[in-house]
Amino acid sequence: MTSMSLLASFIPEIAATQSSYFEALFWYITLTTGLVGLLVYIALLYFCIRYRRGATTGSTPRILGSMRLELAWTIMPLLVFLTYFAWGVVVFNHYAHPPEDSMEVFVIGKQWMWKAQYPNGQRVIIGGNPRNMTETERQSIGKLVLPVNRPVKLTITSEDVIHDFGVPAFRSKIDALPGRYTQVWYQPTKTGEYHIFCDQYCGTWHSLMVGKIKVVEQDEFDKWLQGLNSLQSTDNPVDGSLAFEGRKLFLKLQCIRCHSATPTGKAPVLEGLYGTRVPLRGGGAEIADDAYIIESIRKPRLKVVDGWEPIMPAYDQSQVTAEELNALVAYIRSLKKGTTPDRTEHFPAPNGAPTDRTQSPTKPGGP
Amino acid sequence: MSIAVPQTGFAAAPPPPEPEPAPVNYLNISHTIWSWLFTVDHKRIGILYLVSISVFFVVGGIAAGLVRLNLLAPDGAIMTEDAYNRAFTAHGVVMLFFFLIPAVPAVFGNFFVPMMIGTKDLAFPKLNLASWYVFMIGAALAVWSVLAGGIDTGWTLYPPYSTRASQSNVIPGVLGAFISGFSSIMTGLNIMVTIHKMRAPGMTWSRLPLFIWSMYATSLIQLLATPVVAITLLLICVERAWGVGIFDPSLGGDPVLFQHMFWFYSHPAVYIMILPGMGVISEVIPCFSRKNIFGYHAIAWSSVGIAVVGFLLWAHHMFVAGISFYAALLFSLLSMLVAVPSAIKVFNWTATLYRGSITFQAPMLFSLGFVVLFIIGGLTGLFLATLGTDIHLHDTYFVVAHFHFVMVGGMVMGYFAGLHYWWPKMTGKMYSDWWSRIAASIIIVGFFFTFIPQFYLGYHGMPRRYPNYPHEWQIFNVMSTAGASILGIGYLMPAVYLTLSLFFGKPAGANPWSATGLEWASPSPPTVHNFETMPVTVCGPYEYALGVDQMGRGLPEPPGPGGAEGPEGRVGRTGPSGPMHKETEVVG
Amino acid sequence: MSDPTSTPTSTTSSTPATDDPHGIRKDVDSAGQLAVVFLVIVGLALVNVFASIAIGPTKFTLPMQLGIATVQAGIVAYYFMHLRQGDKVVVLTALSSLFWMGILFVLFLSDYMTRHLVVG
Amino acid sequence: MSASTHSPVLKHHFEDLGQQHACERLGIWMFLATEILFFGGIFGAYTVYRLWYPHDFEVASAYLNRKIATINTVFLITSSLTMTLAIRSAKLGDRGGLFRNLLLTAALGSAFMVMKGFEYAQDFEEQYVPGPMFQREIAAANEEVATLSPGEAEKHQFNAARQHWSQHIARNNVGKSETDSGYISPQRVQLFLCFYYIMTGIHGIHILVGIGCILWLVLETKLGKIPPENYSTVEVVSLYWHLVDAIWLFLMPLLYLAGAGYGGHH
Repeated sequence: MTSMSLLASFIPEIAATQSSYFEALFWYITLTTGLVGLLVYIALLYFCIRYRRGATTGSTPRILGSMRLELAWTIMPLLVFLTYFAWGVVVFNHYAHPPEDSMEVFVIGKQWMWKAQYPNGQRVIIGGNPRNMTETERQSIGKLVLPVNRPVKLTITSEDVIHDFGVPAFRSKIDALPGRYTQVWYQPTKTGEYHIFCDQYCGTWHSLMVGKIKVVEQDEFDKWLQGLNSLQSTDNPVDGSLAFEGRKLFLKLQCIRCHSATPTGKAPVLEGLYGTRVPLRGGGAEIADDAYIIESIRKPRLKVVDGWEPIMPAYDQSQVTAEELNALVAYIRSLKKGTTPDRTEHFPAPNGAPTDRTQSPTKPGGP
Repeated sequence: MSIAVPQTGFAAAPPPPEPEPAPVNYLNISHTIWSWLFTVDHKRIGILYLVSISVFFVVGGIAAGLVRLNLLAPDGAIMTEDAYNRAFTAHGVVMLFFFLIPAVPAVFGNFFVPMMIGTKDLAFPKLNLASWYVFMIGAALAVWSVLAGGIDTGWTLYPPYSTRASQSNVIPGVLGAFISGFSSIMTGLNIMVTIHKMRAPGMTWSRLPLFIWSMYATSLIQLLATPVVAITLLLICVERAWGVGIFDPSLGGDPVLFQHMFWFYSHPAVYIMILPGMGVISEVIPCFSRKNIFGYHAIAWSSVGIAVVGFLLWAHHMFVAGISFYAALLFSLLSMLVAVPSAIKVFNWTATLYRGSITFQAPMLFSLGFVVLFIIGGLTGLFLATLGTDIHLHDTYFVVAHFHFVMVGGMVMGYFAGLHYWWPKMTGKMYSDWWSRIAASIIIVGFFFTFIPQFYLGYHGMPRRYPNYPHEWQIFNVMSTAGASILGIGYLMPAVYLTLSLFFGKPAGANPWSATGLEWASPSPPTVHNFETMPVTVCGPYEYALGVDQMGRGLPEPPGPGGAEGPEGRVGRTGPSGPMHKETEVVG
Repeated sequence: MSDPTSTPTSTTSSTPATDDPHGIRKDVDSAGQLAVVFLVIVGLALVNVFASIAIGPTKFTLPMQLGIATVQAGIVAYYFMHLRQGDKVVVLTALSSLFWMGILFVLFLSDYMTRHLVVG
Repeated sequence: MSASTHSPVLKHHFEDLGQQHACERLGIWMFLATEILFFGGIFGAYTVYRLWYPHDFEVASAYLNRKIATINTVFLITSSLTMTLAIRSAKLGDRGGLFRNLLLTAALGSAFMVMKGFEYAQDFEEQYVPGPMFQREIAAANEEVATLSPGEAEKHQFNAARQHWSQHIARNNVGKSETDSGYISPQRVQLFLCFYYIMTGIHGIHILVGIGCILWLVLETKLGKIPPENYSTVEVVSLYWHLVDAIWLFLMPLLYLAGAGYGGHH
């Protein structure tokens, strides 16, 4: 066994683009620090043997120090450390920027499982302790299946305490925070199964909040998706898909009353909105991506589209849960020209929906 | 720099005659239990602390043993997940708050700071006693909460888990840590004032022993960081007790704010734990290599530098916790700075050995162990301060191994070095040279076996605080546990031979190591007021080459390779008959 | 931090005067001065209250309020707390506590003020 | 040892009184430094949220009793003056003056606490306390205006049991959503109240401790244990007292004056 292959067997599986970025930096630091450490060890060992009491007259010189040496071993390490920092920033920056064309998966952590939702509405429960799951949750325990060589962006939040979604093979880790959305992305480079761990201590079954990522070829991935939910290629997404759930919500929450198909409505048309650049009131513009749409539902009047009145009410956790939010986003993403439902459809208002405001004569608008 | 040493006067000052052990010393002046419980003598209070933290070291050690045993099997060898969570929390809380933080400052700081700067006592003796009682109250509360059901939040107490989800005794445990924090503040305040205002004549700042410098830096952190965690822990209690709080996202709060406030203390706190150890090493290495310390000012100011810079980089514990991208950049950059002063210290210690006359009694072995292990602990810290690598290594066993190399490999080694170095002074008795060397060697070996495998596990992604783990990692966990058992045996040995030395040990003599510090000028064990006459300092702390102590008196025989009383003791002696008038040599 | 050149205190302790053995009476406050200081602080306090009510919540209100409070605290520290008589180390202690509080604020805000910036 | 050390006040381990006084002064100042960082922690937390929710915090502050706070400010500053005069008397060996000034200081401090007591009592009466009390009250008020339009809400006569603050918040929020500039989030008002009670509570405890120390000084004075050489004992307590005063000088604007100018509530 050559030293190279020995080293190779020592390195954990490299299954994503980030992994190689990490390894390069990791080994750069390991070798430089290892070299310095080794030199100091050699010096220590040599001094301890060469200058042991038995081998000396015992009369030692009065050496107080050396400014030149002090400067040397102050400045040189600092410069080396700064190279770590600089390289670290490059890698960190790579981690921080998901490509535009990333496939999106929503992940919600709760004690003690991960709930993943695919754009087509398929849900997977990852890991967790069956003992504290509902029957339906137990039914849908599975793996997070991802296509190989395609960037995937995970939007992560938590329902209770802080968790952390960690995938060693992808050298990736991000906290799942209650009440906030964090993002992480990878591009798997290799098919296979990889560990998912919860890396932030979250209670009794913290160590069971684990699962597997299964990276497969693209076509196998598509087959797998359809295996559970058939995706028809019509404009209106059908039953079961996340987008369809979103459509039902869109009507149920009466978003349609303002966001109608006609530009004369009280609010912007949402057809084909996703991914476009929307001009903002008071200057500036924003790409209508998931983050923006989520924000516009939670805090509608933060970034109002230019030319429209800020009249849309905010929807908080009690009115639209994190999961429903994902459904709405999926629906808006799927909205193509002429697919906005007819606004005469009527749905009962949900509990908590601010219907009273919409009926108030003095204040126009509302949902 | 050269120290103004009056070249006359040494020849005139023969090595002091070995003083008779004083008939009355701080130990035998009275034997009643009350004379200990109500003492205001800094030496007795140091002993009180020594006894207390030894107990907590055992408690925390037992918890650690349970944790390691449970990890023998991938699904938990001996206990349930709940029990495991309580065990590692107990280990963390007890070891950090009730062993590592008080270990050196409260024991050797209390005992030796006044003696090393040549004064009768700390500035506020009553406050000093109060600090011990406060410490014991806090400790009692925390240990009680650990035993009566336990705490399962981990020592980091992150909300909302600690405030809403956890079903365990969070509040008493937190209050215990909160209360003991005040004892830490009192000790730090006492030591700082003493160093500033009560130094003996001639004891200028540049003549202070480096242990004093490190205690000064430590006290600085204790004073300025501890109160912040105090208020933070208070807020956790309020939030948990009344469900109204300021970290709870469902109340509009931000859980990450807790992490900021917590690490503002808890990162500097790791320097509270390591700086005193560095101070001890800076005393021991010159003594056992019979050399002036290399780069006195560099080591002294690097201590202060660590204390100050240590406040600026807490958020490197939070790179993946949802802080802003730019804050992460800033904190990573600042984290790089703190590695420099630590490196300076290591280089200077190593350089001190150059052309020395080195012997390897237990204090020296522990000190060399400190340097060897601390190098690894320090360098692996760089992986965690670097953004790109921390993302993967954060909260894995890599972190666990890293801080155990610093805390245990560094601080505990330094603690044992100090214990073996000063034990003769504190008790007047000499322990078994042979057994102490064996113990030191066993501890170093056991330590490597315990924590090197954890680097591998962490690099492969094994998360912290996991009682269940994938089977492919079992072999490394077994190795680690095996090492831990060796380590455990190593730690038990000093307990035995040190205790035995109290009854059967030979009288140590005032200056068994032929050391230069003022603390060795008084008999062993010291008299009640430390010094009969106020000692006058005439030179710097480490004039081993000249063979004079800080009062300009010649040094007695240094212990030879055969130990403190071996026949080879004469080989390579420094001291009055050695070369007295040496030119300062320049290297580098 | 500490000043390595400063000499030990025991050599610089106050030299006894005949009538005032411990140099205690040499820096007694003048009652008149204290009264003036007192009036200034109370005045500032009232100014703070009424100015705040008059101005109402604008973006200048908070800085003004804290500015006045800081001046008040400064006066308290300098005259009432005898910072003007305190030795170097005492002043250093007072300043360093503020400096460390500054660290806490600045680095807290380094996160909170930049969280919502778009990552470039 | 200098000749000036044969004083009963000198503790055995000090060289001379100069050293003893220097140690005591430096010691208390270092303690004050820790106090500053102790309050600094919660001030920092307050700053974060104040910057996040400026409007809600200002409104919430407007419902506090600014009159009592102002009076209390004057009390505390005056007590600082008397405390300083006490040191002066101590240094001059004027036992009567020392006694009077200390007593006066303790009295002013107690007056502060009494007023604070009234203030807390009033807040409780008005249900202005974070937790279930607060939530029940605001829920009831919202209930009343739930079905009204802003116009109607303006004219709506609230049930007499409703508190002024809940009426104001409920009326204000009619027809508004969370992200409206004018919207007042009860949740954040509650957050402000947490800070209000924790900060004033901790400060109040400090005042009580201070009063205790001063009363102890009063006793010592009566027993004649505070000769001029021992003035530093008085100074130590006074430094603590002044710091507690100085902290109040910041609590005042942060908690009570934040909402000044909304007026009308008190």
